[in-house]
Parts: sequence; C-alpha cells; structure tokens
Amino acid sequence: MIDWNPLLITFKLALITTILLLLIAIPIAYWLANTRSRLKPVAETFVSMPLVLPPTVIGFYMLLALSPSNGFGNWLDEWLGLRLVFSFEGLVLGSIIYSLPFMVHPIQAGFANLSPSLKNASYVMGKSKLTTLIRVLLPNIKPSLITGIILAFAHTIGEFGVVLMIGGNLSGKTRVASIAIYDEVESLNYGAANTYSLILFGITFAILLMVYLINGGYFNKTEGHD
Amino acid sequence: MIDWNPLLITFKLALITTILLLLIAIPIAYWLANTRSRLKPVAETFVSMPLVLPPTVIGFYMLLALSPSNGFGNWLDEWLGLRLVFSFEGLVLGSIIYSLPFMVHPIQAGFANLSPSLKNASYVMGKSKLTTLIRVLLPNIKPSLITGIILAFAHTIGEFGVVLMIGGNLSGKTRVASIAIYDEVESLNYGAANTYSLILFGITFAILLMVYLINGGYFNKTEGHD
Amino acid sequence: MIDISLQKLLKSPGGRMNLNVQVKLEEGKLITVYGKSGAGKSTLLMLLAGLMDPEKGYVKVGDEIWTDTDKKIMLPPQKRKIGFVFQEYALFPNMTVRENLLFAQAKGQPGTIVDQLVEIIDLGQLQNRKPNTLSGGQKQRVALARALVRKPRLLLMDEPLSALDHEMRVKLQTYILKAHREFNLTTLLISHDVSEIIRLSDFMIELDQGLIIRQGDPVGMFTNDRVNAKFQFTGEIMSMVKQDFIVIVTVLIGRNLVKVIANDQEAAVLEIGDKVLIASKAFNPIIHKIS
Amino acid sequence: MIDISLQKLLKSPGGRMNLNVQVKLEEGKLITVYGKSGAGKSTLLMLLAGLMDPEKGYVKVGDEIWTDTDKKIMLPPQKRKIGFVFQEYALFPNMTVRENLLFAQAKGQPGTIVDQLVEIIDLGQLQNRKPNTLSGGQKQRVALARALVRKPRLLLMDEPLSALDHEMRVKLQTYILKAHREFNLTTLLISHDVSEIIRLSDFMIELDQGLIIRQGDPVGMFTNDRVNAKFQFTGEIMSMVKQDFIVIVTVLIGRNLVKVIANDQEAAVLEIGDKVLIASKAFNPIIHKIS
Amino acid sequence: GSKQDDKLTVAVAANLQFAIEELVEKFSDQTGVECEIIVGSSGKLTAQIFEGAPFDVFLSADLKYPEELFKNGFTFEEPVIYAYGNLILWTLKKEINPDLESLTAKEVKHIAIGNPKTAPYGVTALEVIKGLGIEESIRNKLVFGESVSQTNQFIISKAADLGFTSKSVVMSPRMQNRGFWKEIDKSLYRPIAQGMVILKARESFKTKSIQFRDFILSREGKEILHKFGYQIEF
Ligand SMILES: Nc1ncnc2c1ncn2[C@@H]1O[C@H](COP(=O)(O)OP(=O)(O)OP(=O)(O)O)[C@@H](O)[C@H]1O
Ligand SMILES: Nc1ncnc2c1ncn2[C@@H]1O[C@H](COP(=O)(O)OP(=O)(O)OP(=O)(O)O)[C@@H](O)[C@H]1O
Ligand code: MOO
Ligand SMILES: [Mg+2]
Ligand SMILES: [Mg+2]
Repeated sequence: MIDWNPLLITFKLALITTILLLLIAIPIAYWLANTRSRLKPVAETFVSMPLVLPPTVIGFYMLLALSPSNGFGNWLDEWLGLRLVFSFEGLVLGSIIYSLPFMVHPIQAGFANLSPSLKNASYVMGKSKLTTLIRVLLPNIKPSLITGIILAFAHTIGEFGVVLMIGGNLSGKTRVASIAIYDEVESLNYGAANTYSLILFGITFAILLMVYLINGGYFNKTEGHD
Repeated sequence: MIDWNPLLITFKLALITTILLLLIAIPIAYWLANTRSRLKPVAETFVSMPLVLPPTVIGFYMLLALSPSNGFGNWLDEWLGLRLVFSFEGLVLGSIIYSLPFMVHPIQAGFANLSPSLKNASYVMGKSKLTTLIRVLLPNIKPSLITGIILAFAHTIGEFGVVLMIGGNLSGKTRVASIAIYDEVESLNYGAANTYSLILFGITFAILLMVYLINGGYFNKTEGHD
Repeated sequence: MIDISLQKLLKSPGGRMNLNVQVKLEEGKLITVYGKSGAGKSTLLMLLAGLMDPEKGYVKVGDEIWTDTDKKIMLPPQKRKIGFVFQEYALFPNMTVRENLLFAQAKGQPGTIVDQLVEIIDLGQLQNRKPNTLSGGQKQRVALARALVRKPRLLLMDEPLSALDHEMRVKLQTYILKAHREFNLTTLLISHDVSEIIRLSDFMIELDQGLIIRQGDPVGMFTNDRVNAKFQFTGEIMSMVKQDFIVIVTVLIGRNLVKVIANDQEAAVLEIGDKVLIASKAFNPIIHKIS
Repeated sequence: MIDISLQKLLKSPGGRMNLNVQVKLEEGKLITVYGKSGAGKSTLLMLLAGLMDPEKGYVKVGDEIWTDTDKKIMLPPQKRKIGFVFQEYALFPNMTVRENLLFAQAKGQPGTIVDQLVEIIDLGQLQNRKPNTLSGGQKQRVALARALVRKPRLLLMDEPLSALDHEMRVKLQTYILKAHREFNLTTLLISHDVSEIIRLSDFMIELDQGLIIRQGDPVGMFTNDRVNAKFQFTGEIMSMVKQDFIVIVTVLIGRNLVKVIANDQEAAVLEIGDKVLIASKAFNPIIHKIS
Repeated sequence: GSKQDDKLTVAVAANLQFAIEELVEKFSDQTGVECEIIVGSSGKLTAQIFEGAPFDVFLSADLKYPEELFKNGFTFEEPVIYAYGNLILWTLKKEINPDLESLTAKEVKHIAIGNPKTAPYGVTALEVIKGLGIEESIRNKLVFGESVSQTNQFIISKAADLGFTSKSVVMSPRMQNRGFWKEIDKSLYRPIAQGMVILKARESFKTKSIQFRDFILSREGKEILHKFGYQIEF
C-alpha cells in the first residue's frame, strides 16, 4: 500500500500557495502594469529573481532567516507562534516566494494588454479603483489569470529544492510527493517511486489537459464578431 | 578561496541549454500556434508537463533510461558515443526537458498574436515558409523570444533536482552552483554557501536588470505613431 | 457656463507640443471639436474628464470647480458628472448589454433609468447579449446608452461614429441628438465629418497644434461665403468626353454625378480629378422628399 | 481573361453562408468589389490569392490554371503572380521602408524596380524609416509600392483606403490609378466608397450573402436613371427657417450647403434630417476650376 | 493518530535506512511508542538539526557530526557509539568483480562513492582509495552520491559500474541476492564508529528518546544491527 499523505500534502500545498499567490500577485502585477516609476525595472527584476535563484539558495536563506535560533525566526516563534522551518506553513512561504514570478508575469501582461479605456470608462461612472479592479479588470483578464494559476500550481507541485532545504521531510507535514519519490528512490523502492510518479503524472496531466481543453487553447482570445 | 568552477559550469550549462532550446522550441511553438489539429491540447499538455513533474521524477526516469546498461542508454553509448549520466551532456539534456515549457509558451503566444497578414504578405511575395519564418515572423516576435530566453536561462541556472539525480556531483563537470551551495550548507560551511549564493544572485540580478532596462519593460510593445 | 483654461505639454511625433486651450462653452449646447490628427482633441477630452492632469489651468462647470491647478483642486473622474463615449466603445466584455448599463448606475439610483434608456435607444433586443456579439453600430448605441445612465452634466464623445458606415452613422446621429435633447446635456463631440458636424452641433472649435484656431457656428465655418442665394457646388471631375466643339464633363458632387457641358476653352484647363466649382446663373430649384 | 468559379462554405454570425462566385473579368481593368460587411469580399480575395482553399471551383488567369479543385490543382500563393495590399497594410515592422520593398523582390530581379517605385510613389523621403514611424497614408503608399515590386499580374487590394481621411484618400487614389496604368495591371479593389469606386474603377461587382447580385459599369450602377441632362441632386435637410409665407430650407449636398426656398405646402411634408431630391427646371451651369 | 506531532522522531544516516525499519518495529512493539523515521546523509541531518529540525534522536554514520551537535549544545549528553559500519564494494554487473583491482580496470568507467562533504561513508571510501595510492588514476571515474542512498541508486541503475557502500544495504531483505559484493579489508580503513545522540529540540520527548537509545544499545537492538552487517561489541 502506498502512503497517500505526500500526494495529499502536495496538492494541499499547491492549492493554498496558488490561492495566496493570487492575492499577493494581483496588487503587485497591477502596480507593475500601471506604474511609471523609474524603479519599475528594478522591481521587475526582484519579482523575477526567484526564477533565477536555485531553489537551494532560496531554501538556504529562508533557513537562515527563519530558523528559531535567529533573530527574525525567533521573533516569529515567540510572538506569533509561527515556526516556519520544518513546518507546512514554512513550505507555503517558500513556495510562494519560489513561484511568485509565475503568477505575477502573466497577470501583469494581462493588465498591460487591457485597453486603458475600460478602466477610464469605469472611473467616469464613479467606480472606485477597487471596484474597477474587481468587477471590470480582473474578469477581463481571465486567460491571464488562468495561465498564472496553472503555472503557479504546477510549479509548486514540482517544487523540490526549497522543500528539501526547509521542509525536513516530516511525514504528514512536509513530506510532499517530490520528496517522497526522492525518498523511495533512495531507499531503492523503485516500485513505490514509480507508483507515486505515475499518480502525480496522471493527476496533473488530467488537470492541465482539462484546463487546455476548457480554455480552448491557452492563448486564444475570445473572438469578436464585428 | 572559493571554487569558481561550479559558477562557470552553471552559466555554461544555462547558455548551451538556452541556445539548443531556442532551436527546438521555435518549430514546436510554430506548430502549436498554427495547427488546427484536434491533438493540440494534448500536445500542449505534454509540453507543459516538465513544469509539473518534480525535477526528481524527471531525473529518476532519466537515470533509468540513460544508464548505459539500459537499452536506450546503451544504444546512445555504442552508436553515438554519448554517455548522458554523470556528464555535462546529460545535464544539458535534462535541463532542456526541464525548461522546455518556459521557452515554448512565450514563443507560441508571440506567434499567435502576430497578424496573419504578415505571413500572407510574405507568401504572396513568393517567399517560402522558412524564409518567412526567419525573416518576417521571428524578427517581429522579439519580445516573446527575449521572454523565452530569459525564462529558460534563469530556470536552468536555478535547476537542482535533475542535476542532483543524474549529475554525480563531479567537480568541473557536473557540479553546478545550486549543488555546490547545497553541499556547503550540508557540510555546515555557511560562509562558502553565502559567497556562492551572493555571486549567483549578483550576476543573475545584473543580467535580468539589464534585459529589463534594455527591453524597456518586458511587456511593452514598440509603440506605433499612426 | 463651462469655463476652460488648460495647458499641457504633449509629446508629438515632431517634438513637443503645448496644448493650450482657453474657451467658455454654453451649457446645454452640442459642441464639436474638430481638427487634424494629433491636434490634441482627445487630450482635451481626457483633461475635462479628469483622466489626465493638466500642467496648469482650470475647469469650472457652473459653480463647481473640477480642476484648478492653482488651488490644487483636481476632482477625480469619479466625482465629475460626466458621460464618456470612447472611440473603441470600451464596453465591458464580461457583462451583457444590460449588465453594462446596470453597472453604470450610481448607488441608490432607481433602476428605471436603465429601462428608460433601453427604450429610447432601442436596445430591447440586445439586452442579454455580450458586447462581442454585437455589430459596430450596436456597440455604439450601447456605449451611448451607458454614458447616459448617470444623467451626466457633460457628455464627452471621442469620434464615436468614425468607424461606422454611412447608413449606420446617420442612424446614430439621430440617437445622439435625441439623447442630447431628452437629457438636456452639454455635449462635446470630436468629429472629422463635415455633414455630421453641421447636422449635430451648435458650436464648433477647431484645434491645431494644441491651439484653438477657429471657433463659432459650424455652418458659417464650413461654408464661408459660398452659401448665398445662388446655387453653387464644389465637386470633382470624373470624366471628360469630347464631342465636336463641346466637352461633356461628369462631376461628382456628394454622391451625385452631374454632367456639365463645357466649351473647348473652358475644358482646356480641366483635368480628371480636378476640384471644380459649379454655379448657376439662373436657377429655379424644386425640392422633393425621397420616400 | 480571368475566369473565376469559386464555392466556399463560410461561418457567418447568422449561421452558415455559401460563397458562390462565378465571374469572368477582363484583364487590364480595375475592378471594384462592393458589398455589405460580411458579404464575402475579403474571402474572395483570399481565395484568388491562394491564401484560402475553396471547397470547389477554379481560377484561370489567361492560360494559367491557379486553382482547380476537380484537377486537384492548388497553386501556392508563392507561385501566383499577385500583389496583395492588406487592409492593415501588413508592412514588416522589423524592416525599413526600403527593406520592405527589397524583401519583396524575386531572386535575380534587377534592383532598379525598387528605385523606380520609390520614384513613382514618392517614397524618397521615407526610405530609411521604419513602418511604425509612418502615418496611415504613408504606410498605405509603402504597402502599394511593395505589392508592385514583383510586377504582379493581378493586384488585390482589401479596403486599402478605408482608414484614411478624405484628403489622403484622394491623394492615394491618384497613386493607385497611376500604378494601375503604368504597370498595366489587372486590379481588384474592395471599397465601400462611392466616389472612390466611380473615380477608380472600370467594372464593379456587388456581393451580397456570398453571391454576386449585380455587376457592371460603376457609374451606371450608382446613378441609375438619375444622370440626365437636368441638374439634380440628393441631399439632406439641415434646417428650415420660416419667413412669412415661405420656408428657407438648408440642404447639405456633399460638402455643400444650399438654401432652397419652399412654399408652405411643400414645406409641410419636410422635416430636418429628410433626404430630398433637388432638381432644376432651367439651369445654365458654369464650371470653374478651383486652384 | 498518525500526526507527526505525537511520534518520536528518529533521524538516521542513510546507511542505516534498512536496519532502522526493523529496529523501530521491535521498539514500538515493546514500548508502544510510535516512531517517525527521517533518512538522510549525516551532514544534511546535522545541518537541519542546527536550524531547529524537530528531531528527537539522531543516529549518525560517524562521531564527528554528533560531537559537533553536542559541542553546540543541541544534545542532552555526549554521543554514544551504537555500531561500527562495514564498507563494501558492490556491483550489479555480472562482468565486473567487486574487488579493489577492478577500481583501476579499464571497463570500469564510473565508481560511485558517498560525497565526503556530507556522507561519512564517502569519507571512508576515499580513505581506502587514498590508502591504495590510486586516487590520482581513478579520480575521473568517481561519481558522488549525496548520501549512501544516492550512491546505491547509482549502482543499482548501473549508471555506475561499481561503488562503495554500507554492508547493511546488501544485507537488507530487499537487496539480498542483488548483484555482487565484497567486504573491504578492515585494515584499509579506520573503523566507522557510528554515534547516537538525544536531541533537545523537543523536551517532552526526552523520556521516550532515552527509552529508544536504551533499546538500540540493548541486546535485542544489537542483534538486529549485527544481522544487517554492522560490527557490534556485545
Ligand atoms: N499622455 C501623453 N503624454 C504626452 N503626450 C501625449 C500623451 N497622450 C498623447 N500625447 C501626444 O499628444 C498629441 C495629441 O494627441 P491626441 O490624442 O490628443 O490627438 P487627437 O487630436 O485626438 O488626434 P486623433 O485625431 O489622431 O485622435 C499626440 O502627438 C500624442 O502623441
Ligand atoms: N476561414 C473562415 N472560415 C469560415 N468562415 C469564415 C472564415 N473567414 C471569414 N469567415 C466568415 O465569412 C463571412 C464573410 O467574411 P469576409 O471577411 O469575406 O467579409 P467581407 O465582405 O470582407 O466583410 P468586411 O466588409 O466586414 O470586411 C463572415 O461572416 C466571416 O465570419
Ligand atoms: O549513511 Mo551516510 O551519512 O549517507 O554515509
Ligand atoms: Mg483622438
Ligand atoms: Mg473584409
């Protein structure tokens, strides 16, 4: 019998990370798409950095920053009761940092491609920026949101390096599928590794295929008729 | 003194991978953007899979498939003289698979957003599909190409899991920066890990920032004047 | 009275251009802004709507101050009572026609206004369709209706009809006039089309390089001294057929082809494509309505 | 002779539509394709260019067969000697104006043709600019020149002038005529504009719902029986001012405003916005060239 | 419940991963204490303990790492040696003899060893190679696994022709009769003394941790370790 826990944790992690990332990425992407600040390229670079840094580097610095033997980690631990190393919460934080660019980039592109007159039309109707964002802008960049969600979700499922560094491989808590497969391979249980891999492959293949089918292809815009 | 080899290998790997990926991804993206085949969503899903599969899974199956005592690995070894485990070439192959979606997706989007009349205009001038691709289509999706190149390059620099599985940690050959950092952390040499991380961070930050600055922002199209 | 004094530095293809507009507009009128591409027409409307900030100047609408750079007043677009019809319509693709109109409602505004507009602008059939499934003319009507939902004090329209064919255009001009009168609006319209301007507007401003170069009654501005008791037209020569000592010249006037007989001397200076003036010495026109 | 017989099933907003065009066109002529939006005009041009495949039919140009579904002949667009001017110009943004023209050259074609076209179409000043820095009219000229580089047998133009203002439009019509004559082309042009059609074309086809509903001489087709010795115009009523027993009716004809005096009875049936016919009983027109 | 929070967490060096299953099973049967096993290279586990990993007992592949932890105050007491490890050469290839001569043979292209930076068995393997004076000549053949586990994996996938690993691997039921192996002459390396410490990370588990340590050092524990090829002082 295989242990379903790592698969459950993986999908739980991917789900929570994706939801939180969506909430974090929308304001960042909105700002990046609209700012004329000269700091924009720098901000863009920072957002892209997690893409470039090996997950081990991210993991390493998170380990240093969050370890309770450290100032910040200690503060978190004592004041908020948050232990971010070797805990599920820590994996969520790591995954958010790790997948940030995958959520921000497509949404930023989506905002940038929207005609500014949509926003203006809403403003002259007396609608606040927030109302405009929620009721007008976001519903009209759905394909970009879907792209961001898929990328972030998928990327989190595939995460390995960060988890290896800060997760500590605790079953039921931080042993995600990628680590479990690694473990099984290391203990020479190729059968179990195979099973995990196939299940992971199957589920994610199904999810992706569904999205592509529903979406009628990633990049197809809804066609006008005029 | 730190060993510069891992950093050199990392950038060499990223460079070679990016160039090869560009050559591979362009035809795939071109086909995906133009096909009306009903297999398109399936093909898109396959291209996206490396995004979802943990690098350890990719690495594990590559290890099994490429080991010279295995049918395929043996064939490669005997007929092409290619040993893909424990070799730089193997890392290149692994990185190509691992970063494929990052190159294909933006280029596909670029092709899909080009007006079909550009292609048609070239055809009626008697230009072949290849000439049209090289002289008309590619130069006009430069921002998408740059996006793909950055993403693939960056993603390769950050690669860890695949290399861990099939690299064998050979200094001067397969010990890339991400592995070196992991090693240093494990041997409690935080100082060295720090140095590697900072250098990697610095160089990639500089590369990205330069690209963003030159490109005047990722997603800005060249503006018309009409 | 709408009292406007606005300055803004613009980047134009040929370097910098200073938009500098001083004008007082009477309320309740339909005013056209006319001018070459790049003259600053759209910018003027954006400044009035508060969608762009001027470097210097003010906008006073009745006793309200909308913009005043000296007093650092810059009412956000949300608080200006304006309707804006954008050139590309800017309908929200995610909402149906009716939802577009409902979205425009102010909080607490009675829902009857939407039904009323649907009635007036003839949108009954289209209510539940998404903008993407509408034709250009239909989109335009929806955009107009949507701009009227909040009963704006000032209606701004940026080349609303330029993309439409002649027939649709005439139809929508009627809707615009109807709305302008029914809702007692002050309307500013950007247009390039002479017949549209003459038909719709009470007053016209011509911009060039950011400055008002002419303003006044549109009929007067387009016709100069050409309109008088005499019948005279400008047109373009389409063909010339020589017959013995005369030449039959076909001239296109509007959509009408007219044949005029010219003698050899007269014809000698004419060429196909020339713009010509045709005038009559004695003329007794009759007017017939076309069903 | 260009012998066309083409059938293609199209998806139109209101369900399916069968494009079914049978026509023989004389070579060397300038032919306009006219018709409502969605009638199938662009599709016809795409079929002729080989950029779309018909379900059934043939295209024979002189003694060459370009398309023949029965014989399974489908010459690729590369091998048809056509020039195509796309509505959105389709200039290559990565190349300068000159590079756009040079790219169009066939292998081994002498380079002089580009210089010749630059001369004829007046592109000297623009040669080294990128398309993005050109105005609409300039882009249009480049697109036209580029389509002529290969000395096509058939020039296809899809609403090439619709986005331009009147002045620019007239200027480009001149270039089109010049090129058509100079290069001895057979030209197919899609246009909605009556004056353009009359001015440019020798022959006209009107499409509706995929079928040819009328074809013939454009002047005849637009003017019906309206052109005769008498001077008569259609126009639109702009205003009516009552004075004692008469009403002064201002009518817009083309860009001309004309005042006509109507008596009470005549005026009773008239309203602002009505289309009217104005005819003269006795008229002695004089024609003057406007400098 | 299966929650990790109420289980004794035992971190073990990779070479012990097969023996530990049986050890824990017996221990749980006797005491009713449920255990969670974390396997890794000794180096990685130590690094994680330094950063606050919630481990209760640590069984290392050497004494160096436990002593490091003890010195830095992460443990309740000094490390105790629970076993001595045995190094073997292992291959899955019929045509290769798992003896030291093969190391320099031409047909042997890759030799897997543990990464000396993180895996003590790697340190010992390197010691053997150096002792034979063949370090230079086979340097290009060596491939490094992060831990004994990864070394095994290189051997089993036959990506490496031959490799140094722990005897416990080939003694495990799963790997018995797989390939060919040979013990390395003990005179060629210092005994691999494997140390164990009780960690302070979770005070509430101290009693259970002591129970666990005592079990490992009991006759029963020693027998299991012996069965898996460790050298034990009874
Ligand atoms: N935000 C801006 N900042 C600076 N310059 C701008 C800005 N927006 C537009 N411009 C420039 O101001 C000039 C006037 O633009 P505007 O859109 O007002 O012209 P327009 O009269 O509406 O022309 P058209 O008829 O082509 O719409 C143009 O040269 C344009 O490039
Ligand atoms: N590849 C295609 N397959 C099926 N139907 C098509 C295809 N391309 C266009 N159509 C449909 O064929 C009809 C005719 O289109 P076409 O573009 O030829 O019209 P048109 O006469 O050029 O109109 P317009 O004046 O608006 O350009 C439209 O309803 C369109 O939706
Ligand atoms: O058991 Mo180890 O720590 O991989 O040598
Ligand atoms: Mg404008
Ligand atoms: Mg068309």
